[in-house]
Amino acid sequence: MDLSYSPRHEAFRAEVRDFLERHRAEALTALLGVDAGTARERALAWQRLLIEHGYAARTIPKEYGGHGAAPDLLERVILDEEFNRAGVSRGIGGQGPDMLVPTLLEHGNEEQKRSYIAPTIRGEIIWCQGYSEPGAGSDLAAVQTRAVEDGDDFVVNGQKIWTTTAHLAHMMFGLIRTEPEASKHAGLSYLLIPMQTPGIEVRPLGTMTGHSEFNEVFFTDVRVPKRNVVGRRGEGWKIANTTLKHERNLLASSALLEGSLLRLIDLLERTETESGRAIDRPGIRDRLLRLQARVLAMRCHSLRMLTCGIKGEWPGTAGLVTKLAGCEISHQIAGLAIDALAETGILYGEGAKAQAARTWQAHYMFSLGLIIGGGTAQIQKNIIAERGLGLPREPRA
Amino acid sequence: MDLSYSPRHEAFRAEVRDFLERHRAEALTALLGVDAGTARERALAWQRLLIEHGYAARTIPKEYGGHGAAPDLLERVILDEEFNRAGVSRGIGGQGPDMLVPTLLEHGNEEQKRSYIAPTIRGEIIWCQGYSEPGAGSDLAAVQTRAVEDGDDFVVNGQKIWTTTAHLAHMMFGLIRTEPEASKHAGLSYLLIPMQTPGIEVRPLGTMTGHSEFNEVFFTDVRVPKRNVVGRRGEGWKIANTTLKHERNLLASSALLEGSLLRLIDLLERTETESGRAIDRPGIRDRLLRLQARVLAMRCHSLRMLTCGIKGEWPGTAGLVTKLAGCEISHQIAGLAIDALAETGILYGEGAKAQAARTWQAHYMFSLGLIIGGGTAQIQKNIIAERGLGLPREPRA
Amino acid sequence: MDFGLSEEQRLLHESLVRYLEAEVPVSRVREIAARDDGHDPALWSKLAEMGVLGVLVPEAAGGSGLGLLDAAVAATALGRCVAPAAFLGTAVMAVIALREAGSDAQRSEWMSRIAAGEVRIAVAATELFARRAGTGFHAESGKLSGRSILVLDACADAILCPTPDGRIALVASDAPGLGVEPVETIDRTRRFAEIVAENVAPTEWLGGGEARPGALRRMIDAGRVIVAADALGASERALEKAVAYARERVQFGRPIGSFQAVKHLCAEMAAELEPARSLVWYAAHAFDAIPAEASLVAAHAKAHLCEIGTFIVRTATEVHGGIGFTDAHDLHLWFKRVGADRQMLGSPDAAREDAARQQGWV
Amino acid sequence: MDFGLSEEQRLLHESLVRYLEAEVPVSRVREIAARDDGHDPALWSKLAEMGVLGVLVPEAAGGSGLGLLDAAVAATALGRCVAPAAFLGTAVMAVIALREAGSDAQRSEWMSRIAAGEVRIAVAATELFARRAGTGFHAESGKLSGRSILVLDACADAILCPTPDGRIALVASDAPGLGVEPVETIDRTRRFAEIVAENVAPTEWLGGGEARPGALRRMIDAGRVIVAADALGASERALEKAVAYARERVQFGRPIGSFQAVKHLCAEMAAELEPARSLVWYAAHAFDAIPAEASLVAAHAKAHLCEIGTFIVRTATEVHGGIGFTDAHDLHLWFKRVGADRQMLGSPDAAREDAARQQGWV
Repeated sequence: MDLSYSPRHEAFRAEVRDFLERHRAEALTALLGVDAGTARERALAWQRLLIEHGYAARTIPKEYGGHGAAPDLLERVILDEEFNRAGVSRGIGGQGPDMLVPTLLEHGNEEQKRSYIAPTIRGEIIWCQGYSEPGAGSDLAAVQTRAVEDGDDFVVNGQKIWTTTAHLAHMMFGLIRTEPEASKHAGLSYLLIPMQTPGIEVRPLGTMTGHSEFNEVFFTDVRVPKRNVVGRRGEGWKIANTTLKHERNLLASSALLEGSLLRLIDLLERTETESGRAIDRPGIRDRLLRLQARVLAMRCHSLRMLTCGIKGEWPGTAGLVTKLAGCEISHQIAGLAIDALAETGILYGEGAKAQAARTWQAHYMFSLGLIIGGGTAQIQKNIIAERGLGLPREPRA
Repeated sequence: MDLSYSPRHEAFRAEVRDFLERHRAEALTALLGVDAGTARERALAWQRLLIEHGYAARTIPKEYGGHGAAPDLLERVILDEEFNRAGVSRGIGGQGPDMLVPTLLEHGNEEQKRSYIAPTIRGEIIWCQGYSEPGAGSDLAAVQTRAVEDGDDFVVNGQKIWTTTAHLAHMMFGLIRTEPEASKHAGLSYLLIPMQTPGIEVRPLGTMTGHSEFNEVFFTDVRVPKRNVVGRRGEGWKIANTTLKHERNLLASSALLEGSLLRLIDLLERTETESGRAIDRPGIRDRLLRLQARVLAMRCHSLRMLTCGIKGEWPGTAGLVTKLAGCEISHQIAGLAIDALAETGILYGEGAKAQAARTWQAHYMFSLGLIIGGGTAQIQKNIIAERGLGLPREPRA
Repeated sequence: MDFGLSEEQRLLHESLVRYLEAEVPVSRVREIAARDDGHDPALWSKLAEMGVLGVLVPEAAGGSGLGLLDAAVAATALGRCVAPAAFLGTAVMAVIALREAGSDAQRSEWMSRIAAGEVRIAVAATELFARRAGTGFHAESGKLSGRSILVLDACADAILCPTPDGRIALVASDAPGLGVEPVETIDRTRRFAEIVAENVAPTEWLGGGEARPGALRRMIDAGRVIVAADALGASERALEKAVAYARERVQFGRPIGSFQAVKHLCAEMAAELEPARSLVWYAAHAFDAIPAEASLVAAHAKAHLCEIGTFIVRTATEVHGGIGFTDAHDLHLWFKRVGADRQMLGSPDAAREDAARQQGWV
Repeated sequence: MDFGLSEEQRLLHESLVRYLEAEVPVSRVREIAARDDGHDPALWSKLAEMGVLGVLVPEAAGGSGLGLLDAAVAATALGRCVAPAAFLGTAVMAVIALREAGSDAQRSEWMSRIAAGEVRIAVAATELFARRAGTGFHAESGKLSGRSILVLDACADAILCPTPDGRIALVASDAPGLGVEPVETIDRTRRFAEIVAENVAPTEWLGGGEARPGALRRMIDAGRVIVAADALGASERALEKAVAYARERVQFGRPIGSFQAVKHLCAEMAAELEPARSLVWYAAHAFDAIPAEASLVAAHAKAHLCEIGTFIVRTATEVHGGIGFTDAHDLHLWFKRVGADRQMLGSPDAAREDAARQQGWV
């Protein structure tokens, strides 16, 4: 265990601080998804600057447009700390940079890596994920969207759901049934699909939050070149699981938990009635303390997992629990904030007065969505028990 | 909803009070199991007196030695209240009066009813339950103890476990495989076995509490008359489930929960350090309040279930949840008491100083045993989901 | 003598649910909820006609003269059907306040109007639980001033405004000096507002404006039981929906309800729900029949039902998987109904603290 | 720079576990636990020889000169094997107290004896968390009087007795005026006692008897991390036993571990355990390297590990079904080990209240 900062790291911190100071003007403050909207040009410029300095895509090889640095735990911590302290965006994240890029690095062919990685980390290609279908949720391998061969192309028909950013995306990485004769799991391929192809229709999907964070995507005779298969045909299930591994960690980032906890503490210290601050209420404070311990544990756990990743060690069961534990904590943090706001915790209007409650209610609902999405809590428990603890699979019906 | 006391009930209460006053001298104070030990003669006398007045075996038909009264919710509540207030024993309970007798009333033939019910409710025949085996726990229908026909007898070989009071019992009601050709569930019979029969060996079974609350019972060529089968041969599974239904309610009595809660409150109000009483500690108090609501709910629920029973109404899912909910609450009550005692909560010696902790630690462990015994929490959930909510059974492996 | 619902109470529940399911299905609930006032005159008239609005009103004043358990049965049905009806404020809290603090004339006039469905009354009770700086009411020379930041069952004809010392004003919504600003919450099936009063002349000071803290206590106890009953009904329906979905949704070649993971979630919901149902019945009965226990049991019922209700609507959503998170699927209406119940008339924490105070533990 | 155990730490854990499993299996643990003093000289010597007792003792005094993370690694191994060894009091709390408050001579003398396994030291710290009427120590003219009702790692040669104002006495167990009465607890793998001192002359007043509240704080922080590590080891083994049993036990024609009900219980245990393990490592590291966070993290680690440990040993017992409740099956030794850890050096409630105080929340 060594969390001390060597002179090299102190120098790196100074360099980062200096950078943030010098670029205060062009720095973006919001954490950016791909949907930067009207500020897109500014976001792309900021992202280019970050990559150039190695503050984004730091460990992506140079030949694919990254900074090519060796993985280093403390550098990552320093970047998190300094950017958070300055309130400055870490750049463009999301399904392209965080999920597709690692998958391509592991399974893509050279042409695919060269074509897609650089523009993706620069934010120029926006990706969406085409996995779930109405009939293929927990049972993801049951996808029915199918591709039929026609010359050098596949012709795709079917429907995907829960497709974040599909309305903005240039490309989809999807799980498509290309081998109808093969068994359920062996019949799928991992296909890269240009979203501008004729026959693709994107419809926003409203959720309980009142917003449309997701879409449905419909395919009618959509032609996709066969060279857009990642890995081999029929290997889609294995490759999709690589992506899902990255998604599970993404969905339960301990940095996000820490941020939520700090906002929660701030709320509890500020929310006041005549009988005192919310944090003075014994039941509320005890719940806060329990959550504080859990968030602290998740922060430590994330450092441990990052270390494993950097050293190339298989973390075993410990590597499989992040999503289950983290999403639950996130939901509970929001639930406590709402309780602390008491009667006013239910406000959900647009006005400034409702802002705290609205933010926490949205968080409360969306975090429940995250408990379900990316593999429900029940699926996570199956994975932990079977892949982690080696418990036997259920006999097939 | 009518919980008011009619003049008839007020008269009944006065009569009970008068009885308790008059019989103060011979009244027993502890709640009696069958193992009244050296005080056995006194206990039997007290039980006869209670039956005579209809304060025990109140609703058992007269022809089988009971009081023959119609079921009445408030009479039962009055008896509970007045006996509790006087600190006087309700008489002899346990597996004979509380589980076998209702089973015989439902499934026994006239001869069995006449032979067994009266001496059982009088405490003269002590019973033990022979269901579980080392290989048949959750999967109770997997019992292997088998009976082979020989003339008018069965010859029994095998082993039972978790047999409370087997060392004291005159009789066992057991689940025995009598039809080796039949399917798993159809091969069992419900057999009444005299414990003095040669070939029966009883060994005490030590548990984590440090005591031996249970036994193992071994059968070697034990001869049991065929007329001792209750119901028909091969109906054992159905009949045993009748008994289990009674056991599930017995294991999670709300009166016991209420008693535990009162002792817990007393403890929290009395346990004091320089920084205040245990009940002044916010985390402790909040847990107490949550448990108080749960115990109150279980008390109400038990009144509701009693009413259903008296009216002969099928309570649906509501009738299946008592054991699951009640045993968990009981365990949590003990856990809170131990936490309130803080460092001294771990004492488990014989001295007076350790008494509070010892009692609660034993309660803590034994209640975990009850969560497991009589159908684990997982089996209870299967029952609630399948029999109560109508969810489909798992496909057989 | 028995513990449970009477035949009449079962019929009331059944007929109310039958009416609501037929005439106010979720599609209609959504329409009504989308209106500014969230009010449906037809539904309201029907509730009057069925005796629901006058359930607590004496027969002499045109009501049914029934007890809080009957009101709780109605509330369970309304919660079950996420009905957009301001039952709590008008038919329960206002009636109890009138009964406990009103003059004979006030009782007779207002109660008969309530039973007839001619008036809706909101309640500005939030400041009784958590008074924030600059909120709460005070009276001066018979005029009311102050502010309440979350009025229940708003969009009404009048608002019941208690002062902290226990005086109760009934203020017309259009009274000069009164500002009413609707606020949106997660639960669109009910209406809330923020109000500001500056020297407003109330329509009535109940009982001539004498301080009646005991009447407020009764009003809150009754309100808490009814909120608990609403959460009970909503939770019960959410569980049923989860069970139905689990039986029908197929994954891995079989209904998801045949997997223990899902099955046991459903069992856990049921194991929480049924004893809690018994508690609600008892709390309602105690309000009328066992005064010594009424306040404590009401606080516990409120806290406990909202805790287990939160667990149930969350778990029911999990059983539904992604579809339960969509707007198109209706489940979230129940999720939000319970979410609002949880915070109304004292959050679970506040209700438990109240229970502790009543027992001398703080 | 990395987060995790070094190769040396893994080896320490591995070799300690290998030794304990081979030489002190549960049958042997039961024998030692049945003795009056619960002490095994051979085990103790081996721990000295392996450098475990001197893990925190400077090399100059014959120790290994390592940090609290190394001690925590050892404690995890000891908890894992429910080892009957008074590691906490002697090798951790006494050493930290000596390091923080002892004179040079005291440090060198006592630490070398500790590292060599020549002395065992109990700790009378209960009164620092919950002082009951008539308990606690005070000093007068260099003599110690008072009472402590739950001394940790008793049956030792000497007892460390702090006064509330922060003076620390080291008292020989056979000192005139000292009464030591062993007390039985649920956990027979460790020893506890009640002691009464009347004008006892301590063997040492650490640092000449100056008040050193900071030293006590450090001693408690270290103790809490070590108790958390013990609970981690015990929980980890309980989970492994549950998993092994679930793979092997057949009911309904298949291993119970193939049923989701059992499988998910195991997954829930693992999901609680692994992040908690990371927390213990961090808390131990922070004790040596991040002083600003050490006390808060120690309190959280103690409370959290004992909460999740309680959940795990209870759930592991459930997975075992009836057999886990028997004495003959060993699982309850782990159940009770965690049960004792939970209450030592501040129950989870007390540790959380401490965490609240440190952050200015109470």
